[in-house]
Amino acid sequence: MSGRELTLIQAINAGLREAMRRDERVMLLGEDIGKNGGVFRATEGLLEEFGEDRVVDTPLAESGILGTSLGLAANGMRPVPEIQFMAFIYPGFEQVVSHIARIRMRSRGRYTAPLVVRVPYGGRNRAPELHSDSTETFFAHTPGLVVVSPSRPYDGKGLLLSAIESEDPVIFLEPMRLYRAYREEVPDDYYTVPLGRAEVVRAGHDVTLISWGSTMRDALKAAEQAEQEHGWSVEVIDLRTLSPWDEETVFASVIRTGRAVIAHEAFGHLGLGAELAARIGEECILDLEAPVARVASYDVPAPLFQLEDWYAPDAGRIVEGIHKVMTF
Amino acid sequence: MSGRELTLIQAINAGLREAMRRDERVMLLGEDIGKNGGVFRATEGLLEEFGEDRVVDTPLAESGILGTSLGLAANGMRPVPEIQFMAFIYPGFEQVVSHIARIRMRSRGRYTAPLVVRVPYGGRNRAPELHSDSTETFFAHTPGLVVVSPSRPYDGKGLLLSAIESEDPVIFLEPMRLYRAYREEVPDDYYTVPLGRAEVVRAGHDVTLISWGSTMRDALKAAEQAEQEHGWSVEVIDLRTLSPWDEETVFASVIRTGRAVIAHEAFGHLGLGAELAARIGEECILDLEAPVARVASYDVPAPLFQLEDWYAPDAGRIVEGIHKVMTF
Amino acid sequence: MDVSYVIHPAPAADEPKPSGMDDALLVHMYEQMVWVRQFDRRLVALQRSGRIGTYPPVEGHEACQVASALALRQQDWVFPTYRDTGAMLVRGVPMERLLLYWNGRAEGLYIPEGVKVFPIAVPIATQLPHAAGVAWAARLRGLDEVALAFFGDGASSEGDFHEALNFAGVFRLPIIFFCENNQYAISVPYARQTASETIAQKAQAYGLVGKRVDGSDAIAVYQAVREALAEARQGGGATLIEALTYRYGPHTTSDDPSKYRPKEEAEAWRERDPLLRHRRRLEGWGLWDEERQQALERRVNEGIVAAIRAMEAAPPPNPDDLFDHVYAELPPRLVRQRDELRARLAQREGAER
Amino acid sequence: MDVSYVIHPAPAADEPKPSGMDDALLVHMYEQMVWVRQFDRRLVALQRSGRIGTYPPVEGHEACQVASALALRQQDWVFPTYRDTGAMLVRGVPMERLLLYWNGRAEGLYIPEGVKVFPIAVPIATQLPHAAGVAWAARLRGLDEVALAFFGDGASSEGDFHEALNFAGVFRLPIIFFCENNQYAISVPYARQTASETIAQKAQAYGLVGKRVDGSDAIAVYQAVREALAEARQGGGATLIEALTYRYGPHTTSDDPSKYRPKEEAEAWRERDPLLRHRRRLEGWGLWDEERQQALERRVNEGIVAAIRAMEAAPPPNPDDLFDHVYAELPPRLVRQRDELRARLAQREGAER
Ligand SMILES: Cc1ncc(C[n+]2csc(CCOP(=O)(O)OP(=O)(O)O)c2C)c(N)n1
Ligand SMILES: Cc1ncc(C[n+]2csc(CCOP(=O)(O)OP(=O)(O)O)c2C)c(N)n1
Ligand SMILES: [Mg+2]
Ligand SMILES: [Mg+2]
Repeated sequence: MSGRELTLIQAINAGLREAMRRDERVMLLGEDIGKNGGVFRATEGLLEEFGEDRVVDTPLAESGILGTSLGLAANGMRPVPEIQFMAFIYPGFEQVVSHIARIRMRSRGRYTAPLVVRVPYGGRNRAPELHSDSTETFFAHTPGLVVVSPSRPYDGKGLLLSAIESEDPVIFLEPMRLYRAYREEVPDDYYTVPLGRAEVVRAGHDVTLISWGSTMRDALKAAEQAEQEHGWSVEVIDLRTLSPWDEETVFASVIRTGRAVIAHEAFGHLGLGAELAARIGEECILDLEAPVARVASYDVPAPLFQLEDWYAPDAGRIVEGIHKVMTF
Repeated sequence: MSGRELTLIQAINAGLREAMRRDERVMLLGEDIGKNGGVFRATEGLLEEFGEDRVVDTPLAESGILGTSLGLAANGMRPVPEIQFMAFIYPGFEQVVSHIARIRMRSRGRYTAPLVVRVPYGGRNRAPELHSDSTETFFAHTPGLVVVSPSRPYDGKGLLLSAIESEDPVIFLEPMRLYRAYREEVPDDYYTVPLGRAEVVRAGHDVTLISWGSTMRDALKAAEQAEQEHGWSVEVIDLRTLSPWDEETVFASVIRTGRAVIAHEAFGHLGLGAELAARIGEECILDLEAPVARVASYDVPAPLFQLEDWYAPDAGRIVEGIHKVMTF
Repeated sequence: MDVSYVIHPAPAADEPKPSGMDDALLVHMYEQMVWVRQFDRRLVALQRSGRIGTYPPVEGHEACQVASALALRQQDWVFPTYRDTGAMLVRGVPMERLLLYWNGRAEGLYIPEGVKVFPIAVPIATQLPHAAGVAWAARLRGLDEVALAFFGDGASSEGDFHEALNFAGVFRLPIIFFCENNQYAISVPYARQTASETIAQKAQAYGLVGKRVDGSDAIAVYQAVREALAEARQGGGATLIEALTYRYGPHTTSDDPSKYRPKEEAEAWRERDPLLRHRRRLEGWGLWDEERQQALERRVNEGIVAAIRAMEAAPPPNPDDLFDHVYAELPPRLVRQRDELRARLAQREGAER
Repeated sequence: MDVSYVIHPAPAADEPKPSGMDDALLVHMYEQMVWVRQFDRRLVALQRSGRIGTYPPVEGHEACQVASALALRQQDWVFPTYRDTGAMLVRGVPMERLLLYWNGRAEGLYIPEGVKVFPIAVPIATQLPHAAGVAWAARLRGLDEVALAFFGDGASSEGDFHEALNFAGVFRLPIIFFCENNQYAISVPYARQTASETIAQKAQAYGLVGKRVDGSDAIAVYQAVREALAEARQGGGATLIEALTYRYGPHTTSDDPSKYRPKEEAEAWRERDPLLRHRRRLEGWGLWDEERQQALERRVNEGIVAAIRAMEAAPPPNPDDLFDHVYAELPPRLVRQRDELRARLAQREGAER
C-alpha cells in the first residue's frame, strides 16, 4: 500500500475524503467547515469535491447541529458533525447525552445514530480562553457513546474510518496540539484501525504507562527519559478508545509489570484515570507493587495560555509519576 | 432547640423558608415553583409568603434559568434555581460548566456566583423515562462547583442552609426517592451542616462502606444485614458533599478497617466511586486487605421503571460487595 | 409573513361541508377521535388503580392530534411528545405498546417497522432538531417525506425550538412544526411563557410561514396541515402551525390543575370540545347518529380491553433488556455486567424456591 | 411591533448637528473611536510579531462599540464579546489588562471595581442570559441600572439568544440587546445564519421592540441606545438593536477572510468607515481639523506605548494563579496540588541555577 507523510490534521482530512468517496451517505456539517475548510483546515477541499449538500456550513448552533445530526442519521445519512472546540459541545450536551447516546435503547434498536462528532480538544496551543478543555469524562460516563482519541496520523485516519463505519455514535476527540506536530507515513488507501483496542506503542517490563490523545507524546518522552535517567523499562499503552476501553490489554500489561501510571490532560478528579486506576485496583491488586499513580491536570479550570504548561502534565511530571511507583 | 418530625422534602421546604426569612437576597426561580409549589412541593407556600419577585415561575428554559441565575448572583442576589429533574439540567450544561463554575476564576474574584441549583435526582420512583438520572460525575468533574447530596431530613435543611450561605455555586442533589421515605426530627430554627464534611453514620471496624444521597438507605440496610448474617462490623460513611469531598474522614476510616466498599446510584464507569477507589488506592494501599469494591448501577442508560430495581444497586448488591471484600 | 388566524369562537352547527374531504374521511376522523378519547381515559383509569405509571392525558387535544396525523401520508414522519398518544395511535403505534411504555416496560419502547413515528420526546423541545434532521435527510436523499413535530407552548421557550426552526428556515426543510398551544406548561400560563402575542408570529424570526388554527376544530387542523404539507413538498419549506387548545385534565396523573387554573376556564373550554363539535357537524350532514355512536364505542372498548389484556399478559421483564440496545454489539464490560445480573437473579430465584 | 430602519447609505457631508448632543460629546466620540482603532491595530501588530496570542480585531465596528458605550451611564452594565475591545476601553477597562488578557495572562482577567463590565464572553451568546440576570437583579433591588449586551449575527442562532430575549420579554427587564451584525460569523454569511430578513424583526418573537441602525454612524447608534436606555428606565423593558456593520479585517488573527469574502465587498464597506464619516461631520461643524487630529494621534500613541510597556514589564506568571480563584476558600485537595506545583517549580528553578 503506498502512502504519504502526513500530519494528523492531513490524515483526518484524508480520512474524511476516503469515507465520502466510498459511502455517499457520509456528509459533514458544522460551523465554517465548507467554504473556509474548517478553522483547523480539517475539511479543506471537501466542499469543492463533494458539493454543498454533503459539506454543509450550518448556523452557529451546536444543539441544532447535533440534534439534526441525529435526525439525519436516523433517516439514512452518516453525518460527521464538527464541533469547533470541545467547550462548544456543551450547548448541545443534552442532545448528546439524552438522545444520541440513547436513541438505540429508546427505540429498541429501531432507530440508531451512526454518526461521528469530531471535536478538537486539549490545550497547550496558545489558544484563547475556553478553547482548551479536555473533558472526555463527560462522554466516557455516558453509556451508548463510543469515545475515541487518536494520538498519531496513522490512527487519525484509521480510527476515523472505523468510527464512520460504526453503527454506534462516536465522539472523536482530536488533540489540537498534535494536529501539526509531526508527520508520519499514512497509507493512501482505505484502511481501518479497530475501535475498542488499545495499542502497546512501546514495550517494557518495569512499569506500564497508559495515556492517550494529547498527552501521548509527553508519555513517550517520559518513558525515554525514565529509561535513560534511571534505567527503568517503561511499557507505554496508547488507549485510543476511551470508552468502552480495552481492559484486556491494560490488565495484561499491568499484571506483567506490576506497576501502573496513567497520564492524561483531563482534570485528575474523575478523569478517566480514576476509572482505570479503580479497575486496575480491582483486577490486579495482587500483582501491584505500588499504588497506581495518576498524572493529570490540576483540578482547576483550564487557565489562560501562559499558565497552561504548569496546569497540564508534561513529560517531567509523568517521569515524577513513574518515579513514584518505581520507588514506592 | 425545638423541632418537628419532617420528611426530606418538608425539611427542604423549611430550609428555603428559613433562608428567605433571614436573607432578603435569597430568591427562588424555576418551572412550576410558584403557584404550583413545585412538582414535588418543595416550594409550597413560599410564593404566598414571599411574593412574586422572590418566588418566580420562569419560562421553560433551563439555560435561561441557569444563565440568568448567574447574572442575578453577580448583581447581588442569592438565587436558588430549581431544575425539575436531573436530566433537564443538560440543556443548561454550558451555563453551569463554562460560566457558573468559572465566573470567579474568569474575573479573578471580581464576580462570583453564590447560587444553589436544586436538582431532584435518582430513580426507583416509578417516574417516566429520563426522569431518573444520577449523573453527579458531570458536576463533580467540574472545578469551581460544590456538589452536595443530603440523604436525610436533618441534613436536607442543614446542608441547604450552608449551601445558600456559601460564596461558591452549589449543585444540590436531592434524592427524589427519599423525599417522603421517612420522617426525622428537624430543628425549627436556623442551623447549618457544614459543607465538605462526611459523616460517620454507623461505627464499625471490619469494613468501611461509603455512600450518599439516594443509595444511603440501602447502604445502611446492607450494613445491618452484613452484621446480622455474617457478623461483620460495617462502618458507614455518608459522604454528603460529593465535591470537594472529605478525604480525611474517608481515609481515616479505611485505614482503620482495612477494607472499603463504595455504593452509589450513578453508573459505575466514572461514577464518583472511581475517584474514591483511586484515591483510597493511592493513600491506603498498605492498609488495604482487599481491593476496594464498587457497587453501582450498570453502565447502561437508566431504564424504564420496571427494570430500575435491577439496574441500580440495592441492599442485596451492596451486601455482595461487602462479601467480596470480606472474603478476598 | 403570513400569519393567518382561523379561530372559530364556537361550533357552527350549519356549516357547509368542506371541499376536498370526502365523507369517509370526515367520519374516520371522528371515529379516531373517539378511539383516542376512550383509550386516553382508560390510561388515566389504569394509572389511578396503580396498573400503570404516571401518564399525561390527551383529553381536549384530540382534534390537534388526530386531524394532523390523518393529514399526513404513510411515508411522512411524526415526532410526538409524551402528550401525543392520540397521534401515535392514529399513526399505527399499537395500543399494547403504548400501555407497556406507560407501564414502565422496555418493550413499550419499540415502534413497529413501517410506522414512521419517533420515540416520545421527554426532554422538552429536543425532538424539533431531530425532526429537522429527518426532513433534511429526506431532501438530501430525494425522498418524498415530510416531518411533523408536535410540541407545546412551553416548548417554544427552549433553545432547541429556536435552533430547529432556524435550521428549517435556512435549509428550507420539508417540515411542519405543530404547536399544541394549550396555554399552560404544567402550571405556567402562556403569559409567563412569552411576551409574544402568538406562537405563530415567532415564524417571522426564521423566515417561515406562521399559521394559527382553532385546535378544537378537526377540519381546520386537517386543512392547515394539508396546506403545510403541500408547501413542504413543493420545496416551500417549513410551516409553523399554532393550534389553540386546552387540556381538560391534569398535566399528568400526578398533577392537580386546581392549584393553578380557574375552574371556569376549563369549563368554558369544554364547550368547545372537539369531539362534540365534529359529531354535531357529522350529524348535520347526515353522516352520524346515536346508533353508529354506540356501535363505535363498543368496538373501541373491545379493542382497548384486548390491548390491556395483552399488556397484562406480557411475560415478566427480562434483565437482558437493560443491556441489549446500548451498543450495536455488547462490549466486554457490559457482557460481564449482564452475566453478573443473570447469575444474581438465577440465584435469588433459586433461594426463593 | 416597531422595527425602525435608520440606514444612511452613505456619509452625509452637510448634515445638521443632532439635537441633544453637545459638541464635547461629538468630539469625544470621535476621539474614542480613534483611540480604539489605534489600539486595535496595535494589538494586531503585536500578535503578528508573536508578542500576544490570537486576537479578534475590531476595525469597522468602532461606531457600534464606542457610541453605544458612551450612551450608557456609569452605573450601567456592559457584556462584551471577544470583539468588543472598543467598548471595554471606553468603559474604562485599562489597556494594560486587555493586553495581558490577549497575551494569555491570568492578570488580564481582572476588571477593576467600579467598571461595570463583565468578563468577555467566549462561548457564543452565553452572555445574553447573564445580562438578563443582572438587569433582573437591578430591577428587584430597585437599582437604576441597565444592562447592554453585545453579540454578533452568528450569536442570534444560539439557543441562549432565544432564551435570554424571551426572559427579557416576560419579565420586562431593563436591558439592551445590541447586535453588531457584521454579516459574517467567521466565514458563514448572514443568509446561512438565518432566513429572517433582519435580526431586528426577531424582536417580535419576544414582544420586544426591534430597531435597525446604521452601525457605521456613531450618532445614529448613540441615539438608538439612548432611546432604548430611556425605555428601559421607564419600565418599558428591553430593546433589540441591530446595527449593520462590517469587520474590515479577519475574524481573528488566525483567520483568512479572502477564503470566504469577496474583496470588493470589504472595499465597499471601507467607504462607510465610521471614523471617516464622523470626522467629516465634525469638520463640517468646525469641531475638528488636521492639527487636532495629529495631536490626538500622538496622545493616543503615547498611551498605548505605555500600556504595552506595562504589559511587558509584568512580573512572570505566578503558579498560584491557577488555584487562587477556583473557590472562595481553597479546599485541601487543591492546597495539596498548589503546594506540589510550588515545590516542583522551586526544584526546577534550583536545578536550572
Ligand atoms: C428540558 C425539560 N425541562 C423540563 C421538563 C419537565 N416538564 C415536562 S412537561 C413540562 C411542561 C411542558 O409544557 P408544554 O410544552 O406547554 O406542553 P404540554 O405539557 O402543555 O402539552 C415540563 C416543564 C422536561 N420534560 N424537559
Ligand atoms: C458556543 C460557541 N460555538 C462556537 C464558537 C466558535 N466561534 C467563535 S466566534 C464565532 C463566530 C461568531 O460570529 P458572530 O456572532 O457573528 O460574531 P463576530 O465574530 O462576527 O463578531 C464562532 C463560531 C464559540 N466561541 N462558541
Ligand atoms: Mg402547554
Ligand atoms: Mg458576525
